[in-house]
Amino acid sequence: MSLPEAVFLILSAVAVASAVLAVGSHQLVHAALWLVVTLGAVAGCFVLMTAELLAWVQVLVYVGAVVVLVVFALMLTRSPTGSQSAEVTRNRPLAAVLGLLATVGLAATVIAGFRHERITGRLPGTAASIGDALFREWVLAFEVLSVVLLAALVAAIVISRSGSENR
Amino acid sequence: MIRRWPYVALTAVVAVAVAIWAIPELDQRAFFGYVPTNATPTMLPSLSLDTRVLPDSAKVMLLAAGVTLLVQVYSTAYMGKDRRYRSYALLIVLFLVAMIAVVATDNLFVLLIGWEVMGVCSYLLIGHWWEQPQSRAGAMKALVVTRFGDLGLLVAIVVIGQTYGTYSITGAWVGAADQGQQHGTAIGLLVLLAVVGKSAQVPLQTWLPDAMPGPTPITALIHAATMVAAGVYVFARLLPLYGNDTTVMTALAVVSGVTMLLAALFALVQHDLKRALAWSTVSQLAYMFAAIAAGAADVGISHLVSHGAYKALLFLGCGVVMHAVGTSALSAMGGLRTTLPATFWTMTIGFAALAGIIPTVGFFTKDRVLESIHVATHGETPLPGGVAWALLVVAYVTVFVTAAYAMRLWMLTFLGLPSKQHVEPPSMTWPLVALGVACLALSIGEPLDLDTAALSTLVALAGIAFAWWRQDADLPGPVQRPLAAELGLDHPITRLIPAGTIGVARVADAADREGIDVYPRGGAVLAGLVSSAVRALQTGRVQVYASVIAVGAFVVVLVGVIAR
Amino acid sequence: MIVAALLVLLAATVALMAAPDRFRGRSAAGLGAAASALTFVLLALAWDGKASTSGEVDVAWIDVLNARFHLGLDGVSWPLALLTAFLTVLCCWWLARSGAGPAPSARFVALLLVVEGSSIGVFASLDLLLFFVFFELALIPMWFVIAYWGDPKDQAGRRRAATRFLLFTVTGSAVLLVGIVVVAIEAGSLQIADVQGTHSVLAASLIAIGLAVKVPIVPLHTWLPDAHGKAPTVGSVLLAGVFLKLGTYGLIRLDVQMLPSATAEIAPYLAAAGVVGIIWAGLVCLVQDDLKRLVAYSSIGHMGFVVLALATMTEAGVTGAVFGSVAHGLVTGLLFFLAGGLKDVHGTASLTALGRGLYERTRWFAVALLVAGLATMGLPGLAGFWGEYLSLRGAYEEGALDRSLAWTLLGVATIGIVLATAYVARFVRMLLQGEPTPIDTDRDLRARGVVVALVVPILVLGLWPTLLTDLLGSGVMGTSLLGVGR
Amino acid sequence: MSIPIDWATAGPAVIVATSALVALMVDAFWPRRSWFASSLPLLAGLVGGFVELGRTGSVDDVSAALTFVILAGTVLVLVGATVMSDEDSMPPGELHLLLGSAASGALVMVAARDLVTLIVAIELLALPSIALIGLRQGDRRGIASSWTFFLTSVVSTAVTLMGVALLYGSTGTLTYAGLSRELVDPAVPDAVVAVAVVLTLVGLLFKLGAVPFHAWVPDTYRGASVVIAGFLASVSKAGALGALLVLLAIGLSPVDDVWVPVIAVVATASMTLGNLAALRERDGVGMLAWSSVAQAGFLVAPATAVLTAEGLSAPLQYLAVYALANLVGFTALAVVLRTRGSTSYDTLTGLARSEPWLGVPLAFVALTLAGFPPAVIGLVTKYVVLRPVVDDGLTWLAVVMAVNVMLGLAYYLRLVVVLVSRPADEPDGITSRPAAPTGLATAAVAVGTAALVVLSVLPGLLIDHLP
Amino acid sequence: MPLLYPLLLSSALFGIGLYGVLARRNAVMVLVGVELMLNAVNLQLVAYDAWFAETLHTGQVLTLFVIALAAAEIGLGLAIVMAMFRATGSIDVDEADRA
Repeated sequence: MSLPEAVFLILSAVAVASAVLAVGSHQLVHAALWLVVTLGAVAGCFVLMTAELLAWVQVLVYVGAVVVLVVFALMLTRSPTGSQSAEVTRNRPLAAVLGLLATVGLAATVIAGFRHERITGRLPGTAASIGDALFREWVLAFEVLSVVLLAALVAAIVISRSGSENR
Repeated sequence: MIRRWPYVALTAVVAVAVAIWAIPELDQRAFFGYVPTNATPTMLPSLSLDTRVLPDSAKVMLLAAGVTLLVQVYSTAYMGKDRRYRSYALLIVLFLVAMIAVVATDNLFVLLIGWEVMGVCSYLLIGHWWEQPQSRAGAMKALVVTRFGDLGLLVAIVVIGQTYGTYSITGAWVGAADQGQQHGTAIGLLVLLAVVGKSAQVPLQTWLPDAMPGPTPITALIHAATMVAAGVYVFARLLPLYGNDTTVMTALAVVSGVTMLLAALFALVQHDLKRALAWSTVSQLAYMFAAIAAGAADVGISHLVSHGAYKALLFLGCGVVMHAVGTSALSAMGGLRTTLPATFWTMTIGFAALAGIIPTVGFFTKDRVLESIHVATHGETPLPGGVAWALLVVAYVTVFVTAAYAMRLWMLTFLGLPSKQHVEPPSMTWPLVALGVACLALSIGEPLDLDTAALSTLVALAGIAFAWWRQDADLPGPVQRPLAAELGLDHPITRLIPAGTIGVARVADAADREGIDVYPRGGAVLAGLVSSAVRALQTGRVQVYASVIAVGAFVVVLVGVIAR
Repeated sequence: MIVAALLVLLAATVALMAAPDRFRGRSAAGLGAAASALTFVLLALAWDGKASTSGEVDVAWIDVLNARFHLGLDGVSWPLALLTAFLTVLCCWWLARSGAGPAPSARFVALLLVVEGSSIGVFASLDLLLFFVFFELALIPMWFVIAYWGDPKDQAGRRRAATRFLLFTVTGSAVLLVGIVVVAIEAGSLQIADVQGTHSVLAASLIAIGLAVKVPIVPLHTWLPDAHGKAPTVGSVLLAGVFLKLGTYGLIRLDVQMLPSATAEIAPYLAAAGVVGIIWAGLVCLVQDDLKRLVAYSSIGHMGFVVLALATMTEAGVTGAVFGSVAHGLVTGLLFFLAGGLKDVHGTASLTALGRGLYERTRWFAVALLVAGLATMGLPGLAGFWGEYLSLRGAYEEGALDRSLAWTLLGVATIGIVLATAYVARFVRMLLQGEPTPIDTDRDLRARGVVVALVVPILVLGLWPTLLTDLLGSGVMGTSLLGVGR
Repeated sequence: MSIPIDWATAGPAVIVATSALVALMVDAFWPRRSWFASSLPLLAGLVGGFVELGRTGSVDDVSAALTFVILAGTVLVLVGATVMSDEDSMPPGELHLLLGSAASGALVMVAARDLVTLIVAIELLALPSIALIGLRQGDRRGIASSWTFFLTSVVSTAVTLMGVALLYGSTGTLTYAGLSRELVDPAVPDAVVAVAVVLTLVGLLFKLGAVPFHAWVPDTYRGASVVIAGFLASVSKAGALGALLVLLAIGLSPVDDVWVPVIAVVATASMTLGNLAALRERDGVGMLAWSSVAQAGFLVAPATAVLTAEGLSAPLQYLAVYALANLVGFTALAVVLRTRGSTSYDTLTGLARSEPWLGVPLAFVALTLAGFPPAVIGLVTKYVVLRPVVDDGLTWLAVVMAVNVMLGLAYYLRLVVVLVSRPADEPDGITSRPAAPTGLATAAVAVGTAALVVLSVLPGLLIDHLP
Repeated sequence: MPLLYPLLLSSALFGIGLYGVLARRNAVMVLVGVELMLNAVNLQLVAYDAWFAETLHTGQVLTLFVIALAAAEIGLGLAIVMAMFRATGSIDVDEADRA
């Protein structure tokens, strides 16, 4: 087992553990922070799989922006930061079964398909190479994405305003 | 009174027309020697107005027209005060027309139409007094039973049409003559079924006595001269299509033998004059069939004509008696000899003819029947010799019984002490006289076979003597009771079969209401349940929806993987 | 001519639909009768007497599907189309004259005209898709006829019966549509003449099952007695006289003529089902108390004869099927006019509730009922007989069936004739005869002309069957009817 | 039959998206808030889309036909949306931006020839839709519906993305052309491909509202503005169906053994369960919602035969009629809701008598969706979708469809009956609502109905001119 | 490095995320679950991309898009949550839906 592999396994363990805590913690703010850990660990995995640019984006967008948003949202909605008795819905047993099924099913699928393959990491995803691919091959998608972001922005504004004017 | 005469006139016109038409045909070629030449085959049904009147047809037509005219005259008195006289009289005319159609036509469908129209007319006439329960029941029974028999004729026409490619009777004859009698057994037995029903032979005999609640002139018309006789006539008419078939002839012989004796015995024990005469009719019809079975259809037709005359006379006379006494029960009669003299004398002739006493026409024609059966025992006809012998014996026994019951009825009706005074309307006695004369006149020129005549007269006299000896006493109990109950033969037809059918029908109805609907109802229930289930998921809880999506994704993945 | 006839009906329907509310009653019925009569005349003139298709119209409709607006009448469809127009005239006449039952309204008459037009369209269609469109067109109008103008005493019941009718027949026609699709794919065309001779047992079965609901063939019949029990008088007449014919006509045209070889394979099942229906319906009739339901079941029995006839696939049989359909339209139409008329007058059609002795109480009703009863039991000399006769004849010829089966069916079918006699005699005995028990709602038949107008053709066809059978001629099984003129 | 990988097909999408931006700008800088001022640019953009379509694509092209349907549907929605215009809080600029971008999302979905673009396009359709659903003012149900749609949508997107990822892992490409090339390679792992393909379809089936991805439909349609529900039922579905057809016909054509049974099962479940659930419905919008679940089944059933020419065109023809009928229906109900305050059957009773210009079109729409004459076009399209299914040998599915026609009629007829019945008494609240600008929407209803009537007489106008 | 490592990690994260989405009562926490699911997808895409080592970098490009879309989704989602909170005073999923 090489060093990258060992690091990857450690990061994986961290990611899974923190993910479980993120969805399971009764402390909402803790949960948000465990999410940061998970996302960070995944960013580490990206680095190990030569996707350097994505790792940075992951850290910037997720850890930097999304989680902050989440925490703000928690605060703005005055969500109880302490432990909450009815933290999960009645749907929980079904959710657990489905989560487990999803994991097992996907794992079985990938094991069936890719158990002999190895990643060699010959072609790193640097900013230059990704940008090249992006603007050579995926221009339409990229342009559409820009409209999506604008629309989402407006949508978010409209939605939040509609709630306020509802009173 | 006046408004009744138009119907008589109408009948008379028809009768005269028939006479003008039929009388010249009386002397034509013999009934069965005739070979027609022009037959045009058709596949699809075609009615044609073609007629083929042969001497025997002419006789039957004249009989029918004559009796109908007399009945119509008679009815002006008998039914004169009836509220529904008009429909009654018109139905009689329709009846006559139908009978003529049956007799004269050359087209099987016209024959069938006439045949069935007669059935319906008889149904309506039997049920003329539909306020009475027994009229309704008798009418319905007559209709259903005869229509059951009619199926035979219907299917026989199907078979004839298919076999010979024509619906012309003459055409079929030609076919049968050219190609031999094909499907003779099937056609013969089917026609036999039809005539057994129409002519009230065993085992479909029971409708006829139950038809007696109808007006008596109708009884005379239907049960003497027309409808029941039509059975004999049609069987004879179609004989060329199956006359050589041993099975058919044997079956016919068996039916006629059993019927003639049984019906005569039933007549012997009746306590009701009209019902006794009805059984007598059944018995006499069997004679005619016996003659046909013996291969002498013309003899059968002769007996038909003679029977038509004297039985019409007897029934009409019976009507006068009932008109006078108010009932047809023999116990209420007696001593009418003096109070109804004209009726007495004419009915005496009638009874004599029934019993076969010389010089009435009944004597001659019955003898010819006996003689023809005797001839058949020589084994030269399709009828097996043994069967012919048995039939001959039964026929002679029946002669005895017939004479006995004729004597008994005569005695019970007319002899004894006179009761109160009665009237005989002239329009009722006139037809009686006419028929009485006919009973004697028709015997003019009839041939006579001395051996048979001697034997039959002997047997008949023995029967008369027997009746005289018993007087009005019943037969010994063990014989009397089952015979009076008509051996329970009626039971299956009036009780078992209807009850069984109704029972099955109730089951079918219940199944139809509740059972067959299982699939739509079950489907509706299932649809309701599924609908509720689907809608029950719409709780408004988003995570349930998301779970449904997740579960659904699993399911469709499974479908995809399994399909792969 | 055919298009003109349909346009006349369309115009009259639109006029009636758009009519102001005060334009009602007799004038609406009169307009309907006039339009139908004009249609009748136009259809009658459309016939040029050839042994091929008359009055053909063939214009493009949907090119991609090869669906064309293709109409034409031949010896099979012409009499049925005429029957449809004729019965509708009588229905309107009845509405104007009978004076009992639901008051005729303009919309009601309009719906009747839609039913008429769509049925004529079905009979005249020579394109499968067009056939189907017309086949479906009248269903919803019929629903309204039953649900809105049906039995006035039982609103929930008539609604239920109407919905039942609709769902049953729609299921059937949906299956029929699948069958048509199969045929169209196999043969690559929607023109009946082009498709003819395709061998597809699947298609033949689907079409037969689909149409069996409409005919109806036991055990798919349970909608019919309910629908008739609750329908208004003229609704029943059209339902029995016209609607059921769509089913039998469809079986003749789409199965027997269009897919002969495939139909021959399913013919034994059809024939057996038909005969089961004859007996089943006859038995159920014996214990029915409601006169309208009784007549409805008797229809099922008659349709059983028709199905047996066409399933033999012989010339006689198919001729008999057409004859039986026409005769049934007249005879059962008459019966429903009378049974419905009684129900309109008395508010019930229960034999026991109507009481006895109608001979005395309402003579016209009684005599007309008697005549209709005689016709329905297949009395020779009346129209009903010939269908039954030809049906038996077809069965005797065997045709598509094997001998033992065919002859067994023949024998069993004849029992049905006895059963018919028995149930007719029963209702005559229960209703017409007996000690009269007058009730205060007694009122004699008003629209006597309608009855006479039906009895006359029943008699004429009964005594002159060649009037109809000659039309069918020898082309009934061949391709000549459909092939010529293309 | 060919589906060119053609950038030009994206042209209308670009034009519509741009015009949507202009609409927002106009609204922002116009002196007075004006509904018309901001709707005109979008309308112009849609018309421009038509022009662009006519310039580049021939009408035989599947994508072009879908584009046409989407554009036309959006125009109708735009006109119908005027019933909402008098609500002061309704921001017209935002509304038109969201509508335009959602429409362009649907257009891109159809034009997409790779899964990356498809995913982005799905989101472009979904995110504005979420906001549109939440736009309904003065009613908390709007925001709840929005949340429902949002959550189910992101879950299904995640599932689809997982499928896309697996597909990428199996083949190394995400363009349709590449997929169809790689999937025939025996080296691709079978099991992974099967799972991947099915998971990929989930997102599209979700947008179509097909069972078992339907749960959002009834709540969302009822919670959203009625016109927006119409948008979801027609334009959104058109995009999803188009994307599904193109994806199956080009990208996934080698693995039809996987998706044919899946589509068949989903179609069966959708038709049957949707119809059964609709049987109990007593509300106009709710009925149309459930019916759209059932119709999704009819839409995708012929897609089992999408590899044949007929299988590709039949859903389009069905879709065109279905979308038009649904838009007419929803628009009419929107007008009813504005004037009467409810779309329950009690409210609708007698509408065809009291307001025939709304009631009669609704009845005609119901018959069209049921596939019944006099709405012949509905029947013809039912025939059209049955054809490829039977041709493909899936007779059992055809019979299921046939039986479902009967189930459908059961509740469509109920609506018809409600519409033509005599009302028990005068419905309350007609006058209590403020007069709303319903003229344009009613006119749209009339035009749409007229189109349906014309098509019923001459179905060839539609059937012959779609691919 | 075996390709299976990231793939299995992805499977685990996907399942955990799904559980979070389906089970959490707090709407914000539901969104956390969504993020986990999308991250699981990203891991797979990146892993395949690295494995294929293709010049087009399809996997990484899509990952980039997914991150952007996730951000947009989360923004919109939080907006809905805020609106919901303002409308109902709660972000309890069960209560909000009954509104």
